[in-house]
Amino acid sequence: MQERVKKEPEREFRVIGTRPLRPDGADKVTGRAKFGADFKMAGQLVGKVLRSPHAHARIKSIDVSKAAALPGVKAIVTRDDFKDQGSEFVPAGEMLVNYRDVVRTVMAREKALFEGHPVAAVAATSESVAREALKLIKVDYEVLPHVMDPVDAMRPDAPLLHDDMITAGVTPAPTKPSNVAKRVEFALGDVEKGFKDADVIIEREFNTKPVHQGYIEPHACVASVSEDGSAEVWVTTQGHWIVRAHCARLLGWDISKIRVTASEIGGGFGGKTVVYLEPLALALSKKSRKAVKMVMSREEVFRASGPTSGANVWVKIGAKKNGKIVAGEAILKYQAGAFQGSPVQPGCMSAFAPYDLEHVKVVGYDVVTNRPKVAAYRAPGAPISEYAVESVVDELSERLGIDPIELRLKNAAKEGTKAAYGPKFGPIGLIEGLKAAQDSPHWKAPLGKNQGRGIAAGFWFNIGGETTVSLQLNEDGTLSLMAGTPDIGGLRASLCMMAAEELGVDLGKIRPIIADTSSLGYNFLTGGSRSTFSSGMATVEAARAIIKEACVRASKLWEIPIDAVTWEDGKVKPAGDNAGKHQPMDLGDIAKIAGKTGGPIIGYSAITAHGAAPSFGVHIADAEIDPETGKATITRYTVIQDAGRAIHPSYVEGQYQGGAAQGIGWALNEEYIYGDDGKLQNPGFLDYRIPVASDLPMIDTIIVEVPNPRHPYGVRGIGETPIVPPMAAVAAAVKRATGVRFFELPMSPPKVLKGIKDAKANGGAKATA
Amino acid sequence: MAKHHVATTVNGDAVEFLCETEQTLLDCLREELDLTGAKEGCSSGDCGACSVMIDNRLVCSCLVLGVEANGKSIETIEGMADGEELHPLQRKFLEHAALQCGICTPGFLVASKALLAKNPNPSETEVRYWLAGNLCRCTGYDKIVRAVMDAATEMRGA
Amino acid sequence: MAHVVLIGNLRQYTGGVTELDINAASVRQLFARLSEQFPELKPHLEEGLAVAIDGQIYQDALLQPISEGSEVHVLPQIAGG
Amino acid sequence: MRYEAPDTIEAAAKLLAAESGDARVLAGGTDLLVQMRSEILTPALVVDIKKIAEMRQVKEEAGGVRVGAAVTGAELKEHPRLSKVWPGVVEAANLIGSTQIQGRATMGGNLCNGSPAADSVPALIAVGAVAAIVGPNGRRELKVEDIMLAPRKLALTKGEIVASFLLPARPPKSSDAYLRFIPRTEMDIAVVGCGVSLSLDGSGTCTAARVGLGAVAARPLLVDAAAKALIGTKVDEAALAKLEAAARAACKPIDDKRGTIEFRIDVAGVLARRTALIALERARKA
Repeated sequence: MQERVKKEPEREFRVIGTRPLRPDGADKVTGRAKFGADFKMAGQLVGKVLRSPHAHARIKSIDVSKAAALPGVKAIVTRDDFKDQGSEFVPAGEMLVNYRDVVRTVMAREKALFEGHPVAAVAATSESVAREALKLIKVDYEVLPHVMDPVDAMRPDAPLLHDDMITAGVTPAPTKPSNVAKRVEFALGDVEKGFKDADVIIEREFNTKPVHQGYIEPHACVASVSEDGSAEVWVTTQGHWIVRAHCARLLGWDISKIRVTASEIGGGFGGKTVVYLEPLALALSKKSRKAVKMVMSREEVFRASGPTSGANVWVKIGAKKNGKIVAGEAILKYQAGAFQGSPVQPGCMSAFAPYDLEHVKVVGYDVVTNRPKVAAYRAPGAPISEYAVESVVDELSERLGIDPIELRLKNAAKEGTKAAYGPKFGPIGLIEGLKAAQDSPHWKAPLGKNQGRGIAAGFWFNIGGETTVSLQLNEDGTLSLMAGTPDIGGLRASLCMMAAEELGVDLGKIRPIIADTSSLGYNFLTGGSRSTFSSGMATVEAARAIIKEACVRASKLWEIPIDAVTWEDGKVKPAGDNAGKHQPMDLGDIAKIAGKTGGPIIGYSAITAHGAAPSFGVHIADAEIDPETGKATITRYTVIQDAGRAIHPSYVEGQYQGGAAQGIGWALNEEYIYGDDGKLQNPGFLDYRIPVASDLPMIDTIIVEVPNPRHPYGVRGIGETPIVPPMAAVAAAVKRATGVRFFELPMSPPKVLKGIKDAKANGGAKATA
Repeated sequence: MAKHHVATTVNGDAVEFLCETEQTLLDCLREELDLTGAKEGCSSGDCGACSVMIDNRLVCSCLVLGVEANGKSIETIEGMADGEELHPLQRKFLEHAALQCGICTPGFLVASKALLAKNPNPSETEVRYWLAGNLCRCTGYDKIVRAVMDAATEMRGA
Repeated sequence: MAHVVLIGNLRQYTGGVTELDINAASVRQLFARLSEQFPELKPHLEEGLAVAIDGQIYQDALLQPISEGSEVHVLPQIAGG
Repeated sequence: MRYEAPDTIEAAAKLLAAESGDARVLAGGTDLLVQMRSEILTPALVVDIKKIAEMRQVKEEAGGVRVGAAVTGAELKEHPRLSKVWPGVVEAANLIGSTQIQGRATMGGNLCNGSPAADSVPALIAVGAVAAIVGPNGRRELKVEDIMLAPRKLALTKGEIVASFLLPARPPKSSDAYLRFIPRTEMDIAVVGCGVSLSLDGSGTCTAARVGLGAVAARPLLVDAAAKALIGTKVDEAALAKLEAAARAACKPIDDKRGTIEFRIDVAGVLARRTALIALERARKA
């Protein structure tokens, strides 16, 4: 079922809101589309990475002499090939980056800090020679004790990853180093006072495991550095300008020397916003003076690319008997992996965002552990903290005997609500979403034996950022659109639709591409649910620039003042009869005269997009539990979310459904499993269990449309919010199906069965599995 | 040691290539024949992105040695469309927006075609179980399943 | 005058001050005034802080005007996946 | 690495026996290629046995059926008689991996890969399958339950190949079933697997039964006590309770990434009961 619920009467659109075929579609269904590993350069070498077998070890020495002597080996790089970077936080598109850590993530220096940490890279004439060479590299390790989980890592006696790490955000500053990189705190009002007024207080502790984005396409790139130092990189990434910035910094090259082309990208979800292979490939190419291709194996993707944090979360919520929440408090301990930078800050800021609260306090800790450095994953940080808060809200609704939707409606944030992270919300669609859930056939449907139904809300900020779009009017009146935010799931379709709507031309007349870093101005990456919002805004500006210029050319040709011409239904016309009789001209006519009236016509927009608006979602999940095995099956699922306005509803629905599926995996089966030796035991899709087609039901969607007043077409970001509610919604469904509440993810069969048995044993007492 | 000489048929065309014993059929299609439609998502048979047909049998080409292809008939995504005419499955995948990033799409299409050849009128459950070996991380499978069932209806002329 | 609220950890650099009124017509001016008043806050203002002017969040927007009587929150930047 | 594809089983056995380095049989390759890619195995010789006619056929023999060890799961499913008479064996073989894997994976490979969790093995054990083994010193026969000794360890000597499985004739009113537990609906390795085969007399009393369990010990098990719980009963509640207990008592599992000891023991009982009921239903209709 796909539905749409509109706040305002539908504006009349010709293209927006329809469901045309995507412009990049044909190549993707015929196998012609070129993804990261599909690109080939003449004479290219194969690059491979030697990785640490230890979770934590001092690297005493690296001897590459035997490998270098192997016929077919053309270049080897180690820590010695990358100059060290000082500890300094610099804005590099994606939040703040400390290049001291980036250079160490790409190639270990003093220590290997996680199993899979790169220690050397080889370029050779063939895969088999490269593999052979890796075996010949001798690394002398001094193995050190490791620590894997945030709570352990915070203990005073825990093994130290960085002996100079002094916790930031604590006054007075600690004198001793620890694994706690940062303490953050967000507070509104006075929680102590709030809790005093509460009739009911619920306090719970939750634990979640790291989960991987699970994109099906492994990281891959080809790099080629010519003798004059100019470099080409072909790579699968969410942000090729970010790849350029990082590579230039790590290699000490001018940005202008590096041209990065984004291939088609086979999924990212935040995981392709950082560099792993690219600087290595460039360094190997420079040394070997040949093109170097590097592709990660699936095992490398799991061992060495960033999942999102596992965490320990404590939540306390107080409410009146009537359901009004009077105070909320939480402590978040997020593991960052080997280097600081977990998403604990957005986790703190979003934890209570769906609610209108007077008194809130959230404290977060960014904790390093001997795991791969985390990378962004869809609404980074929010799914973990909101899972915990929503689970307590669900328990509150049971305790107070108030319907979970009613309880949320009583406390829901709306326009003007002071968000728990400070500022007031503009127009938002949470209440509309909750009401749509209440009215949905799913919410009213009867349940079968061993089935339970859960509901949860979710929030994400969404962002804008630096964006450039170029729209060229071709000689025949067709248009070429160049955008710079990689298209992960239908962006090119949405951009063309917005341009066609503005220009009154057929969609088929516009051919979009994702331009390389030398052909277009700077673009921040595809992330933060910004691409349709920001590149859309720039596309509209570029289209309007073309219209403006078209009017100028017509006025010149007709020899009438510019204000005597007007643009209507895709044509330039005389504004009125007094402007004289002139044949209206469409873009085709304008294109013909462009050269003779001043030259080519190009609409260009280079902006920092502002006005991004948050998107709230509400998910309903039905789970059926096999009481004898503890296995949960999701039997029905509905996603309700505010899109602002859906440009191409099919791809909005796709984001809702895909986020829900990832969340269901997170809730039920996905987890990193490490042995006591600090080695990952499930680095593959066999035992890292993402949902398969037969695990899921159809996922119904209801698109709520409360337009964002700051976007020409009312667009909000929508990509990230869908992964926020599922864990709590599924947990609530499991609770209602079994009578047992679980406080740990994933709710895998052994845990659920044990919970059910323990509950029976202690006469229905709550399990704390 | 010397490479193996392999003579096979790919999408109806006779082709020959040389490969090392270690090379999988997927490696050979992508590197020796430049047919990059089949993707490597895991190289362990868990994701289905490398799905191809060998003698009308659906397999993961990452779990077949290139040398095993000798004398066999192989069909890949590159051979699915009939000239300019997309296969109904390809069309339905586009109409239903059954792809987001598109990396898994060739594997899903090859596997779905094999399903409809065997079972022209599959139930939703049959589609889901047949395609359980093809991972998609973007779509939640909903639109893929709808596209396959819609294509089946069209192909049955119903 | 704009009413300025400092969110999260920022109070550590302001000797505990979280709310104050400042005369500033733009984000640049606001940051300049804040830096004069709280030198410890300066580096953080230079790298990666966002503002919300009457609820609307701005990142990298030094030239954004601030109108008389606006409520301005200074908060960490948001990125995303 | 050498690759050979002989067309007789004797030739294959000779090649394997003659290789001084690591020599591996390539059937479906769905385990071997994965282990080669991750460099768990680096064989000097790979012998592809799919060109050996004897190993690729399914043929009637003494009222039973002899299944070549290199027949794929998909082929087993398509065979007209197998699914009718040995539904448990076919459904077990068809649980090995995805549709794609079905096009390649074989019961011989599933057994000789030496995993205690192999799906087809408990089902073969349940129906009393006997493997024909060919080696440099000729042919011999081994009951399937006697072939795997421990993880990756088989009762085969160098050069020996499992050529085929004889599924022996069963009296009328006999059938079998196989169930496994996995966290998802597909694509996982069995956390517990159970095969049950039983025969009924005219009165519906169980006259013969065999129960095989997988993934609950270092090797797939034939559980006599579980069979005894059924024989001589009408497979009523009391018998099923005994069966559950016997199945659980036979488990010697480990804690690993796929399940806990406690969970495996619990679920072994649950599956034994559920599998027996399916086999019972089928035997009544047989």
